[in-house]
Amino acid sequence: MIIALTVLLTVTGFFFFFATTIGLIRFPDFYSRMHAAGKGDTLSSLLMLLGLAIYSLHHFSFGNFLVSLKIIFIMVFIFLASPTATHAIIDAGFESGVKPWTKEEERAEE
Amino acid sequence: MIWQIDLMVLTLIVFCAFSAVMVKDLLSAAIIFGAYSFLMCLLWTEMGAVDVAFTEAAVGAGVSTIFMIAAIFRTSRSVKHRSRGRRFYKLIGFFAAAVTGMVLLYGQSDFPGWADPNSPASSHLSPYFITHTISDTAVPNIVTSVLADYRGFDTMFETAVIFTAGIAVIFVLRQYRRDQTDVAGTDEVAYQSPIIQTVSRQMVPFIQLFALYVVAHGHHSPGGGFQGGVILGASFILVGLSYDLRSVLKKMGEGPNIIFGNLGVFLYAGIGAVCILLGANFLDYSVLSRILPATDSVMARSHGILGVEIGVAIAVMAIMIAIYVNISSHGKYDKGL
Amino acid sequence: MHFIYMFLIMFGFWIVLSGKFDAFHITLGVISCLIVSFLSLDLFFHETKKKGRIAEVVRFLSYIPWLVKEIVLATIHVAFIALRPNVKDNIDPKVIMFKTRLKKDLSKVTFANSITLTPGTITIKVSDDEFYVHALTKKTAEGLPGEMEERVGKVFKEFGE
Amino acid sequence: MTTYFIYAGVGLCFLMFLALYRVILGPTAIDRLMGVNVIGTKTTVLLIVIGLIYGRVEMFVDIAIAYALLNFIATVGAARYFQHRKNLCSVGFGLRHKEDKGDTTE
Repeated sequence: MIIALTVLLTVTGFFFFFATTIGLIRFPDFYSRMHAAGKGDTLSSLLMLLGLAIYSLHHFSFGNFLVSLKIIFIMVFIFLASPTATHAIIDAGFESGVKPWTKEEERAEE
Repeated sequence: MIWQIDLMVLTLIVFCAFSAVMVKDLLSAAIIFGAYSFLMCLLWTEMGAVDVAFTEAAVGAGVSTIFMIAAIFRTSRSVKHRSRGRRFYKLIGFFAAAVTGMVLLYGQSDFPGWADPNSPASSHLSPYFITHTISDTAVPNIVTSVLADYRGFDTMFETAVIFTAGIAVIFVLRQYRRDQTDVAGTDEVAYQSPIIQTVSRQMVPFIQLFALYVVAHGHHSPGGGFQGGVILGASFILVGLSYDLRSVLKKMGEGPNIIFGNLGVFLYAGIGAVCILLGANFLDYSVLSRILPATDSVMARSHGILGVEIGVAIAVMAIMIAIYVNISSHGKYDKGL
Repeated sequence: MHFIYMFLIMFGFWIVLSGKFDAFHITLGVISCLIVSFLSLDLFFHETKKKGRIAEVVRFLSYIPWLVKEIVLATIHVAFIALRPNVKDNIDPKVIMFKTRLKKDLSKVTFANSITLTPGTITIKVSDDEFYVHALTKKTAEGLPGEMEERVGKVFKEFGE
Repeated sequence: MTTYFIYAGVGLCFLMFLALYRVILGPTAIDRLMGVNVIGTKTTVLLIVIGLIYGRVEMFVDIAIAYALLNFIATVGAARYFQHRKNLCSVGFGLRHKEDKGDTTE
């Protein structure tokens, strides 16, 4: 049961990691890449860490329970820090004047 | 060792190292070097060298990246590009590097294999450490007991080296002006983002407590004085990054900071000196059981290690803050990164 | 009073980290928590505030499930766009600006980070009450500020009541 | 289960290769920063995966925490640079761009 849950969560997380990393490569400009990087990372690392936290409860003991709690602390931290880091990077890009890619410009170039 | 992951990470590291050297923009090089440190930490972890990995994570990935960025911020971002007349020197440099590399590779063949059980290190020294650590010092983490007890003299001078580095940075960069106090500079612009300020404000206490945990539990888990001190310094650096330099200096002014740096080294050497006063060798903590209440000589060594680790942590923290403040403000203590 | 709160929070965190309950380690923990509370009290409790903090935390926790649902949708949204054959046809990014009614820093931060985590939008900049948001498609751009601002406002009791 | 985790670790490394594409080829410094941040989160997960493979998670989880904390600090530090130096100085490899304009401010 626990193993099934772990596999399910990690595989889902891995799939999202994969999809958003593909997005990181394929998206046309800095801002839209940031969408892939910021959102994908948050959910997928949360899912994978949750799966691993559940797995470490596999052989239940107090020590393992604390390990799970620590992993959950990392999750809380990533939940707070990841959107903030995303914001910091995209703000830096905005401040330094990266032009956002828009459909209109694309058409104008054609 | 897991060879699949080992291979992948090693390839990644080589890619990172090459691109960090190749790229012309220094800021990009610093950022890529951050990725290099991340991966290096992963490699150490995967080889089982947990304490080294911890140091790499704390120093390489976090603080040194910021130091480099601060240095680039205060100097220049691009390499001076000279197109002509350099080819000859480059050729010489390449030749020298190639020869050195070849000599190193040749010398490497005399080393024992990775984790070779018959090598001198693992047939004489390591078994002693592994079998005697618990009975000698009651410290489960062998790395800590080796660092702070068996080779305590070595670590003391490592701390002194870091201290010297901090003093050197202060000597070279610090500019004193007559009309200026410690907390000067009114034109400081804080980070223009309430989001980053609020989030890092909430995080700083947890980072500090985690750092103290790392120092206090160096006996049982990876970590210790160096790592804890760096993380503690990094928490102050985060305050400086998300607010401004003044809020760092309000918490840890220039004077107290230098005093703390001295105090750390003094604590380390002082514990050693107390051992001499009690009639034993320098840094032989077991004799401390005479002045510490309710401890036998084994526990005295354990507590001695803890005291030394605290000294290292204080010194490293103070030096990290001093280096950051001096580099990022050009030694003027007015405007940070 | 704040000092005691902070000490208790820090000590709880220490217990989770440490996992050792002998007198020696507990003493170390108490000393460490005192040091941290002394160092960073002004950072942790920035806005001197009256009561109602606990109720606020409870309301914030009840806000999280909705946020998690939004995060899942957001990731599926991004993943869907990234994996489809032609990326540039599916997106139409633009930067929009709107004014928020939220006043407090904390609620603005929650709102901004929620925007970052929900489908197709990222907060670029927050200055006073102006939010600059990068939206991946036209549809997501139209949804702002909308429902989320209401919810965040409810959590932090922004709109009177 | 160990085999499964090894495959998960290898998969994460493979994803790091994809992110490394962004880190190495840029095109701007800030794209690289984004790539490094992505690699950082993957590494945090991978550290715990390695811990589970070795069966000693309680040791590795501390490193993972330190890692997550310092990844955030480094990202904020690098992003802070652009608050004052506003040009991105778009340069690629020395191999591809023969002439670099360089930083002109200050």
